[in-house]
Amino acid sequence: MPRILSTGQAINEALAIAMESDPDVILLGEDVAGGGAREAEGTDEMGGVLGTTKGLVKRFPERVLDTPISEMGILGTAVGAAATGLRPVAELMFIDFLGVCLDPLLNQAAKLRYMFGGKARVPLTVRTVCGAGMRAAAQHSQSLYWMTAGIPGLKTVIPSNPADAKGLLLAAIRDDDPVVFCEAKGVLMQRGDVPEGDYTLPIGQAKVVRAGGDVTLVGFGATVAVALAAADALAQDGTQAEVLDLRSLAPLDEAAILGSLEKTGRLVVVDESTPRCGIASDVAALCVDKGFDFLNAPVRRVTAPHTPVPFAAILEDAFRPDAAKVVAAVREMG
Amino acid sequence: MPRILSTGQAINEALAIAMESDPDVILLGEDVAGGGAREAEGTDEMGGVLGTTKGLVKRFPERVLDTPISEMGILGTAVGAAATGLRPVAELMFIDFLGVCLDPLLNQAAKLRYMFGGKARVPLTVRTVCGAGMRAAAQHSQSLYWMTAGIPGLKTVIPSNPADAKGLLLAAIRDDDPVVFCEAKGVLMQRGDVPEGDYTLPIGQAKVVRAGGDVTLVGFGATVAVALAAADALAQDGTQAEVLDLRSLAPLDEAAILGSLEKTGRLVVVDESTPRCGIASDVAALCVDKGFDFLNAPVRRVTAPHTPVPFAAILEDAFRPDAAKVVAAVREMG
Amino acid sequence: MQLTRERLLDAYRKMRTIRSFEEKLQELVLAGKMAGFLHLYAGEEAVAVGVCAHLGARDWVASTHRGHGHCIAKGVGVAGMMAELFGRRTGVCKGKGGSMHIADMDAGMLGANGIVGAGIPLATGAALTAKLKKTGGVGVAFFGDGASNQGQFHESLNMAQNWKLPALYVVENNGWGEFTPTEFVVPVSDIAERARSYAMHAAIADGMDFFDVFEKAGEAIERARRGDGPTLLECKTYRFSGHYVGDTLAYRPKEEAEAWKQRRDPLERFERRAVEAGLVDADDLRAIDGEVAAQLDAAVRAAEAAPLPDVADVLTDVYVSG
Amino acid sequence: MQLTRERLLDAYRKMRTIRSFEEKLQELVLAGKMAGFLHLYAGEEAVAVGVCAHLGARDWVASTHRGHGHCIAKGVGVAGMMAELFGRRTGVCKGKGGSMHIADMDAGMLGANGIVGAGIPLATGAALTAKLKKTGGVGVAFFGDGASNQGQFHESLNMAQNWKLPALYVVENNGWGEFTPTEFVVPVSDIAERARSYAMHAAIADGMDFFDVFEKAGEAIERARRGDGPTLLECKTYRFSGHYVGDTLAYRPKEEAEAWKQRRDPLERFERRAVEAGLVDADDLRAIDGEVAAQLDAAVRAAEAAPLPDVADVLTDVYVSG
Ligand SMILES: Cc1ncc(C[n+]2csc(CCOP(=O)(O)OP(=O)(O)O)c2C)c(N)n1
Ligand SMILES: Cc1ncc(C[n+]2csc(CCOP(=O)(O)OP(=O)(O)O)c2C)c(N)n1
Ligand SMILES: [Mg+2]
Ligand SMILES: [Mg+2]
Repeated sequence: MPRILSTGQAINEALAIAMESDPDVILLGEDVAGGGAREAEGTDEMGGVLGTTKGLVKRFPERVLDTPISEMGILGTAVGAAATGLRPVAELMFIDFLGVCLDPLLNQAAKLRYMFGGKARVPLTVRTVCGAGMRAAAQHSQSLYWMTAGIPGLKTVIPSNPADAKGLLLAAIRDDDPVVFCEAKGVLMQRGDVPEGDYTLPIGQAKVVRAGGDVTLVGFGATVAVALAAADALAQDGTQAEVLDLRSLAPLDEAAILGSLEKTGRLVVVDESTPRCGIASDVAALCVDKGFDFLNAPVRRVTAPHTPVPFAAILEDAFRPDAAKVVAAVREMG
Repeated sequence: MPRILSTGQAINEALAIAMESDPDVILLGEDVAGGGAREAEGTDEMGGVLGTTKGLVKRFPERVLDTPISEMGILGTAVGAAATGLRPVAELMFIDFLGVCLDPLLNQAAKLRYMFGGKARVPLTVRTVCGAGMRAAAQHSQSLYWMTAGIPGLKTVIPSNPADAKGLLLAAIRDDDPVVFCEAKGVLMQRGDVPEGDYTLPIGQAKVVRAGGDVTLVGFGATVAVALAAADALAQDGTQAEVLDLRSLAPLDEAAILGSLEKTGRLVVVDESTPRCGIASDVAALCVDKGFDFLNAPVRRVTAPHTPVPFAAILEDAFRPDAAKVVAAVREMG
Repeated sequence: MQLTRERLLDAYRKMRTIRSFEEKLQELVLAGKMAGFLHLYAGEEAVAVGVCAHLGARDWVASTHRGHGHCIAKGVGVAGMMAELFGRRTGVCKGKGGSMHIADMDAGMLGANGIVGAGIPLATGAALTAKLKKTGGVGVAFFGDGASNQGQFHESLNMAQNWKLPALYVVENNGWGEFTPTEFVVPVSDIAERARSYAMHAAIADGMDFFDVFEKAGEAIERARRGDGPTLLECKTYRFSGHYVGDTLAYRPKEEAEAWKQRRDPLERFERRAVEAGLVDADDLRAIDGEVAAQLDAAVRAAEAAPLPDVADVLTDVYVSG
Repeated sequence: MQLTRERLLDAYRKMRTIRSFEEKLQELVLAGKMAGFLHLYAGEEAVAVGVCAHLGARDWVASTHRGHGHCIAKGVGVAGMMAELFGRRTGVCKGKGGSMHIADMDAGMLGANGIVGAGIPLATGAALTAKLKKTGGVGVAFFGDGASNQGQFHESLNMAQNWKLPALYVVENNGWGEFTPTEFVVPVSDIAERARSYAMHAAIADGMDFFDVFEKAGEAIERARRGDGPTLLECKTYRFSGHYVGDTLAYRPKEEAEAWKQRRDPLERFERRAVEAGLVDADDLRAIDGEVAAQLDAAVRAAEAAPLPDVADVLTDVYVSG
């Protein structure tokens, strides 16, 4: 029976199920338990800076590991543990911190299997929070999933709602390849139906979340809601938008994108990140390559501008893609 | 009077000119001098692992600084030095090592000016070697310029020949913004005419290196030679290819790309890097957005496959884009 | 450096300004008038002020997510800071930086930093500039106990010692990194011990005591200016508030904080010692308290009345050129 | 662990195999028959072999760009290694890894590593697995003096000590990092000193002496298996060759290398001591030399005759699934 949970709660539930069903699953990260203080009287654990892992250390005391503020060490250790028999879920508090721990992903997790001629497997999951909107400014608001999606050997997924978060996280943890699991800030607090029990969603499959024949709006993570709002607005003018939720950024579900484009002939991709070298460009490039014959109009990318994320509310709001920008893009493309 | 120099020598010359003309220019990196051994009798400096900086420490003994193997420290220190009055040229031996030093670029150099409301400037240049072809395998052969090109606040340039290397490097050093200067392995050993004296090339401007009306081949760094070879082959069939050398990956010279596309209606972009989230996708996405009306055919991306770089010669050769693949792409697009 | 009456009053003014500034912020956030992630420095004032009392225009400071104190101590104006935190065009960073990136290059303040440990190499770079350009300046990094577990700490200190840079590394050991007690993640009892890995000079100061910090920092900075190389200065201190404004503090025993506040508040200790020794009058301090309060009220009013940034400003200040 | 005659002969065989394997490689590269970046371990054999003599199937080793010696010491077969360096399908990594990524998960060898310092957390992770899964195993990282300046060193050792992991960190201080002498970039004379930053146990061994390494490593590994936590073991050693095959060595005084080679060659020292003490016969060692030579000749012949990878293999082994 579905219940209403926040995405954070759905993630917590997925972690508990994963740990219960497999003794090799461990969690590690900064304050994932909430510090050594957990044994002091009159205190309580925190379960991560956003509370996502709360309660887990009590259920699995040996498998929820607080770490020093040492992201390179955390991820590097997690890679080594994954290659030797554990199934670690490492928390990278914000994806912005990739700056201090890219190597274990870029040059180790992603490449061990290939470099070793197929003999290694690295069943590592990295959970990380991304996106703007919390007035957290330039170093805590980036949407750097393009950096991991671009690295051969990694997978990158990003749910757009609580139920998907649960199913995708369980799939990520059980996947034998390293998976980066992105928790968009705009999605984390969102609430919705979440099925009980143990289920997974296939990594690499997008989902049509609204059907329509006039234009395809591609979103993922927080921009699915933006695309849906835009679709509502467009419907009032009689334009029926199909909304595709990518769910997985790598691998990319090319068939789903091309299938929808074939139907609509027009496509807009909505991405919270900055415009260069991103998912939006990949989707557009796919359209003009394998989807060329379907195209009736330019492919538009609604993204953030090519700037860092500003602090002031008025600037940050302007920085983010919103439904109005998507609607304008659709109208402009004629 | 032009002379024949290798790209490495042209870079060496540019560094000498930059240091001579501005006392604030310093070099730092691993073995850029060649170690403390330089004072021991019977020994000689090395000038970097590829010899590119050889001779400079003798001319500028206080301004060529060997460092520990501490890339994060090197780049972070260089950012701090740049913000406070020096004009550092830091060497990141191979771009693969971005994994251990992304933060100073991603979260510091690229963002200080914006975060500080325009009050800071970070005139930093990072020289780094990229590309496959030397049997150096997965961790010393990547073409990760897409990672820096995608970061707002950074510039990224990549010369395709010795003369351009000199002019672009001088421009990069004198630019008041942080610039990543990529030295493609395929280009470093290449020899060609290099004008004497002090000159710069504008950052952000592409160059038509071969004119043609039938198809545009976009290359940069080592793939310019690939595109030119493909153009030769195509010419034998009567297809006149225009070859555009991007020179600058960020900013991207959109006008030059669109201008050529307008002329030819068909475009292939050739990129040494892997296919996802890269320069090739950006170029294709630009074509299907602002260049939609010019397009007579799909835009093809000839890139490496979505894999790490393999070691064995037969595999590495298959990994790399070559003229035959470009010719095939042009023929296929009809 | 001599601690004249004037200097002492200035130090007190700065400590009081930090304390009152942040009390204001807390009020404003809880009242819903201010947004963003705010990390309060209250309790640690003696560290920033004790160190910065030795610094001038040629010196640079790099800070952390907990940066208000370092800004004020280094001479950044509170009006610009307050406007920044309100996200106004008149903010010291035009509203683009916010609390975690508050900075003022004109004041030699290289920025708060949202990346734990990232200020350390920045200060190292400032010290390199000072050395090569012979400015006579020093580069000072403030950072937390938690940051001493970052690779950037290790790499920077090693480089600074190799090059004998005029640098000072001030580790503010406040007993906590977010919700984790320091001893849980730092296996040595004195972080100053870590200097040995680089054969670096080290010292430990009571970070709740302005006089002790002032003295130890003074020695270190003199060393640096003399060309004798960098120092790691550990200041034992305490974070009075939660990790950020809004933190429930569920993880920390209440009594722990109470004990520190009651017995070791750096402002009270300063006052006790300075007044008892006859160096300043309590009345002078009360006058300063009043002036600071008025200044902050004015800063809030001015910030509230200041214009918001222009939406188009989102696109500016990315590059100097092009 | 007891050093039986059998064990001693095995140790000698491994050291000899490393030395001869690399002499072969150098020949092959200089003859243009082998490509790639090759970093020779010659001179440091006693370190890898002295440590790995204590390791078995449940133990893991993570290595560096200079990884041939660690592979051989940990039991990776030379035929597969040779085929790998020739880029053959029969290589231990199917020709995809090459010298800088040579690895054999079946032998508990987590790979050479082209990223200086990156093996350190990998071994730490292996130790975490051992601890949580109670395998009784240890994780061993070999790395250079230069790598001890990397942030990954600092972060990993700190974590390992916090968690009391069954880990051993073997720093091979060979006096050089590329073309730079160690003392130029490491301001402490003993890298073992750096263990203090983590309150970690430390030891120093003569890395040219198998017996000393064997003893110190044995103590450390026993500690680790007992649950008493990690050790930083510094082995003072020397890189006989250039940084890589082809290095002109212009930067290094010739006499320095000669002195080490003549007086401290680990194979010669092993032989002298073991034979003098009557532990083994010189004849046994000569027999081993011959066997090793034959084995390597066979490995070269087999590798040269082995099939190249299939071009389509460039696309395989990226993902387990999908
Ligand atoms: C690289 C990085 N990792 C993690 C964080 C999240 N974070 C912000 S402050 C903090 C605790 C810092 O502790 P410490 O260095 O002791 O400074 P304090 O907050 O106690 O002043 C953490 C983990 C971050 N901002 N940057
Ligand atoms: C992160 C990184 N930085 C730089 C290099 C280039 N590099 C390869 S080996 C080496 C020297 C390593 O010195 P050390 O750790 O002492 O090991 P040794 O070569 O002496 O065995 C360097 C700088 C690299 N491979 N990775
Ligand atoms: Mg702290
Ligand atoms: Mg070495």
